[in-house]
Amino acid sequence: MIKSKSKRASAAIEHPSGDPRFKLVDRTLKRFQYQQDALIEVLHTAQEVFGFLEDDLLIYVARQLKLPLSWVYGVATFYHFFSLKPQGEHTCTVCMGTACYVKQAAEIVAMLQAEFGVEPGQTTPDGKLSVATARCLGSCGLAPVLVIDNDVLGRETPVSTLETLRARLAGINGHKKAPALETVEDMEEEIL
Amino acid sequence: MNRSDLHALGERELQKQSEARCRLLCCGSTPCLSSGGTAVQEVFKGFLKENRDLKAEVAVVSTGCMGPCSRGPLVTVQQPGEEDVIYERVTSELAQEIFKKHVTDEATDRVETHILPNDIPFFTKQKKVVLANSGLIDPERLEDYVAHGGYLALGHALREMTPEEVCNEIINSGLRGRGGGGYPSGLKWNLVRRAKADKKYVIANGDEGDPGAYMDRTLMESDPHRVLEGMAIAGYAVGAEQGFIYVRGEYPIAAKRLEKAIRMAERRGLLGSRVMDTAFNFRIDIRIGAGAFVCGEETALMASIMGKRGQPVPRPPYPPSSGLWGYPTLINNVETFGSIAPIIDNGAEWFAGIGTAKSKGTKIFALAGQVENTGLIEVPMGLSLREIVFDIGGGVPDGRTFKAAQTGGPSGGCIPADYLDTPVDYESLRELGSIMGSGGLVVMDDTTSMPNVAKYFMEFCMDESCGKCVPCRVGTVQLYRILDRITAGTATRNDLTIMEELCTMMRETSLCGLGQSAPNPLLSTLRYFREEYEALINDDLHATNGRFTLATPSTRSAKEVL
Amino acid sequence: MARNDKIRLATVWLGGCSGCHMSFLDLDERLIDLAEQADLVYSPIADVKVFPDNVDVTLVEGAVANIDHLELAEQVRARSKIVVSFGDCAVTGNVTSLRNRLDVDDLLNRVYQEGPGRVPAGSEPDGIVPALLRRVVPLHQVIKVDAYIPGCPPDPERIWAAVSALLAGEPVRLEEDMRYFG
Amino acid sequence: MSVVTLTLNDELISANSDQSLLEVIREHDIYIPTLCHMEGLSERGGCRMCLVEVQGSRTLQAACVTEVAEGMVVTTHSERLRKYRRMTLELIFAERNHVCAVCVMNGHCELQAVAAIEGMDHVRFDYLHPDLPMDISHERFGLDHNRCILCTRCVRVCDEVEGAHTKDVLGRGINCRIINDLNQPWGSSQSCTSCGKCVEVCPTGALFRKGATVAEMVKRHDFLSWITSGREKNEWDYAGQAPYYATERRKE
Repeated sequence: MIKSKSKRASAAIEHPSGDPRFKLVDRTLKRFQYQQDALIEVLHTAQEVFGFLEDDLLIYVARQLKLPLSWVYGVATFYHFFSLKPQGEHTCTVCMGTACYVKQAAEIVAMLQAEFGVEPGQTTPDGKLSVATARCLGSCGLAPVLVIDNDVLGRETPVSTLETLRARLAGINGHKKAPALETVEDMEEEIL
Repeated sequence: MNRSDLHALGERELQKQSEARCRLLCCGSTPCLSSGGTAVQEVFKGFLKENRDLKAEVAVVSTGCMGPCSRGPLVTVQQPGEEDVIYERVTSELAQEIFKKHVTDEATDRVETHILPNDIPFFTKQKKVVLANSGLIDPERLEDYVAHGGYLALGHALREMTPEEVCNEIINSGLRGRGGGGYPSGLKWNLVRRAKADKKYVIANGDEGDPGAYMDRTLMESDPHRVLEGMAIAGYAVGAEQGFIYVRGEYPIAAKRLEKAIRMAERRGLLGSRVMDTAFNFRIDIRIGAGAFVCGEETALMASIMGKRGQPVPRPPYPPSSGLWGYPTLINNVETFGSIAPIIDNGAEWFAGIGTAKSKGTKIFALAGQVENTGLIEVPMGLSLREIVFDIGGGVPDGRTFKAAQTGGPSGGCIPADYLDTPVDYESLRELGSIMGSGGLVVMDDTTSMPNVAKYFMEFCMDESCGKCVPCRVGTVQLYRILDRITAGTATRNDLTIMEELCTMMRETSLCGLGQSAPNPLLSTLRYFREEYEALINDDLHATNGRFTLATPSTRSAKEVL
Repeated sequence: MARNDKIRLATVWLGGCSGCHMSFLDLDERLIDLAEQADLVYSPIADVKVFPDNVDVTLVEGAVANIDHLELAEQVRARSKIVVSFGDCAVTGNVTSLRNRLDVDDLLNRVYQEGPGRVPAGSEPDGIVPALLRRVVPLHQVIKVDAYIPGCPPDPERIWAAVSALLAGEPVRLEEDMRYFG
Repeated sequence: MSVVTLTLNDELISANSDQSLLEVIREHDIYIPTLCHMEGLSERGGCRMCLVEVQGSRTLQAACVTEVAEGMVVTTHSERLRKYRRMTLELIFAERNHVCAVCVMNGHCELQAVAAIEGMDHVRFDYLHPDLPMDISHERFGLDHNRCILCTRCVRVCDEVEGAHTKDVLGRGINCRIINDLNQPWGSSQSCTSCGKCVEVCPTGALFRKGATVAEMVKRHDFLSWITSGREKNEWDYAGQAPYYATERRKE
C-alpha cells in the first residue's frame, strides 16, 4: 500500500501480560503493515476487542507503530468513538440528531438523568448502565431513536424507554449488551 | 473481465431474474430493519424453506432504501407483466398475507390497505438518478448492479474516452459538489488531472456528520458499487491508482457492504490491477471515521486518513495540488461519485438538462422532522421547497402549521414559510442565509422555538470544534452561553449585540468551514425570527443581574461547559 | 471656575485590595490640582455613607463579588454620568475572581470551617455579612462602563492621564504603555 | 525562486516567491501581531492574530501560512482587522485564567503585550474560569494550564527541534489541553529530555522555570535560530544575542 515507512517483518513485541486479545490487535497491525497512518484503524480494533482503551493498550499500540505516546493519546482523545474508560454492562445511546431533537429526544435524556442519575457520557456507579448521546443514527424516519445494547428502537418516549431499561437492568428480556464473547475465537469471528 | 464479459454477466442475471415468478424485495436499510424489517424477511424466507419447490420461482431480496422510511418496513413485489406493488408498514402477519396473495394465489383482503400507490406525489415528483437502483437491487450482489447497467460507464470511459474527455464530460454536465460547497466537480477533476506528481489519490467523503442527514449512508448501503464505479472513473480521469472511502464510524453496515463490494469488484477485475483488461490500475481502501464532525472538512479528513488528530490545515494549498501525504488529491462526496456513472452513460447534455441554470442534476434530501412523510428523496434541482415539504412530504402533521425548514445542518440555516416557493438550488439557498449542505432537510412546525434551535446547533458546533483556532474553539462556547442565557430569559440587549458581532467575526476569522459556518443557524434564525429573540431579552438590569446571585437558580445548562 | 461648577467625582471600593486607591493617593501634588477642579463627593477615603445623586465621574475599584457590591454598582450607574472601571479587578475580575473555580459553599467551608480560625456553621444569609455571588464578575458584566483603566494597580501616571482627560471632558485614550494588564 | 511584486498597504513592493506574507510584512517593518507563529518552527495558523485582507479573497488570510503571489494586494491594518484582533484577544483572555497581576511572566508576556498594543482594554465575554490543574512534577519546570493559549509552540519545538515529541494536545475544542506522554505528570515522562526548549518558546506563563515568582520569568526565543542555523547551515546566528562583546558586558 502507501508509504511503507516502517515495514517490519515480525519484530512484534509481545505484551508481557500474554493476554490473547493482543493477538487480534496484532492482526490489524499486520494487515496495515505496521504503518503509522493506520493508527485509527488499530485503535478501532483495540477498542472493539478490549471494550475501552486503557493506558497499557495505548502504550502497546504506540510501541508497535513506533509513535510517541502523546501522539497516540492525542488521537485517542480527539475522536468521540474512543473511550478511555470502561463502559457499563448495558448501554443506552440516545440520538440527538436534528430530527430526534425536534421530536423531544431531550426529554428522554432528562428522564435518564432523573431516574439513573447519569448524564450522557457517564456510567452508573454500579457499572450497570452507560448513557451516551449520538449525533445522528441516520434513522430520522423513526425519530426519536435510541440504541439499547445494540438494538435500535424507534418512536420512543421517556416512558417506553424507562420500561425497556428497567427490564434490561433486571435481566428480564435477557440479552446483555453484546452477545458475550467468551473466547478469542468468538471475537475473531465477530471482528472479521 | 472485459466489456463483453460484463455484458454477459448482466444478461445472465437478467435472465435469472425474469425467470422468477415473483420477487419479494424487502428494504434492508437501517430504518426499516429497526422497525421490524428483519422479522418480515424471516417470514418470507421461512415460507421458502417450508416450500422448497418454490425456491426456483420466488426470490426474496434484501434491497437498499425505498424512500418513505417513516412508512417502513417496506416491501416491493415484482411480478412479470405486472406493475410493482409497494407495501408499507409490513408486519410479520401481513408478510404472510402478502406471500399468500402473490405467491400461493390465495385470496386475502387484508393487504389492500397497506398498498402504497405509486402515483402519489411522494413518488411522482421525484427523479431518481443517483438512487435509481436503490430499493431495487441487492446491494450485496455485484451481478444485480451489473444487470442494471452497472460498470458500463467505467468500461466506456476506459475504452472510448481519454482522461481529458472524461473531465470535460463532467465539466459540461454542470455537476457540482454534493457535500455542501457546490464547487464544480469537473473543474476540481481537471486540477488534479493537470497536477504533475508520481502519485495521486481519490477520496470519497462518506463522513456524513450533519445531524438529520443520511443520504450518504443510504447510498453506500443501497448501491455501493455505484460509488466505487464513480471513484474508479475519477481515478482514471485524474490519473490516480489509489482511492479511499472515508466512512463515518456510525455506519457499520455501509462499511461492511462497501468492503464486500470492493472484494467482489476486485475478484471480477473491475477494480485492482488492470481494470477491465486495460492498463488502468485502481485500488480502493476503506477508512472508518471515529466520531468527529470536523472530519467532513477535507483537510481534516485527510489528517484522519493519515492517522492524525482530525484538525484542518489552512488552505491553500488545496488538496488538488497538495493533499494526502502531499500528493494531489481529489476529494468528492459519495453522492457526487454516485452521479458520475449516469453522466457517462447518458451524456453530459442529458444531466445538464435536469435542474436549473446553475445547479444541474438531482439532489438527494433526507426529509425529516415535523412532516408527514419522512424519508429519503431525490428531486431535480430547482424544485420549490413547497413541493418538497407539502407535495412529497405530505405537509405538517397534527394540524400544525409549517414554520421553517432547516437545511445544511449545523452549517446551514432556517428558511421561513415566506420563502416556501424558492427553488431549491445552491444560489437561492445561499441568498436566504442557508446552504444546500449535504442534504438534510428538517421541517419544523409552529411549536418550535427558534432560539432553542439555534442553541441546539451551537451546542453541536461547540462539541465538534477541533480546538485549533481561537474564534471557533472559544467563540462557539461564548455563543452557546449567550444563547443559553437568552433561552433562560436572563440575557440583556447587550448580549444580543455582542452575539451578533461575534457571529460575524467567527465567520470571517475562523480557520475552516466548521467555524466559519457555525454562526449560520443562529444568524438565519435571527434574520427571520428576530422577534422571538427580542421577546426573550430582559431589559431590567436588576433582574438580569440576578443571575449572579446565589438565590437564583443556576442558568447553566445541565451540560455545563468546563 | 465657579465653585459649584466643580466636577462631582466619586471613587468606589468593591471587591479589591484598595491598592488602586493607594495608587490614586500616589498622585501626590497632582491631587491638589485635582481638588481645584473636582469635589470628591463619595469615596472610601471620605466619610460619606450614601452614594449621592448627580455624580459626574465615578472611578470603581474592585470586582463585583457579593450582593452589596452588586447593589452599589447599580446605584453608581443610576447616579453617575461616567463610570470608569478602575484597575484590573474592576476591569477583569483579576485576583478577586480566582475563587471562581470553586463552588461558593466549598469556598466558605474551606476558609471558615476547615481553616485555623473556625467560625460557627450556618450558611444562611444573616443580613450583616453580604452573601457572595455565585461568581465574581468584572464591573462591566453588571452595569454599563464608559472607560477602563487597567493595571494592578494602575500607576499614578496612568490614573492621571485618564482623570485629566475626564476632567477636560474628553474620552479616555490611554497610550499603549499605559494599557497593560497586571 | 523568483521575484514577485505585490501591493502591501498601498505600497508596491517586491518579495521572493517562496516567502510567506508574514515574513514580507515584517521585513517591511510593519508590525502585525502573532501568537502561535515562531521563527524556526512550522506554521500553524491557529491564533488568527496575523489575519490580513487580501484583495479578491473571500476570507481573511493568516499571513503566516499565506505565500506571496504576483499582484497580491494586501492590507494589514483596517478597522475590521483591528476589531477582529481585539475580539480574538478577548476570547483568549476569557478562555482560561490569565491573571497577569500574579503571573510569573507579568511584564514579559507576549499575550499581555499584544493585548496592550492592540488596545484590548476589557473583555466583553464571560470569563470561563475553568478549574485547571498545574503540573509541577518536573524537577526543573512547571506547566500551568491556566495560562496556556494552546499555541502549540511547545508541541512543535519538542517534535521538530528536540525530536522527542513528549508533548501533544489532548481532547478537542474547549477541552484541549497540552499533555506529556500519556497525559501523565511531566516529571514521570520517559521521553522528556528536560531540554527546556518548550519553556523558552512559550509565549505566556504556562511553561516556566521553577523558582521564578511573579514577573520574574523571562524567556529567550533567540536560541531557536541559533540551533537551527547552526544545525542546518553550520552558521551560528548571533542576531539578538547582544551584548556579546566582553567589553560591552563589562560596561553593563
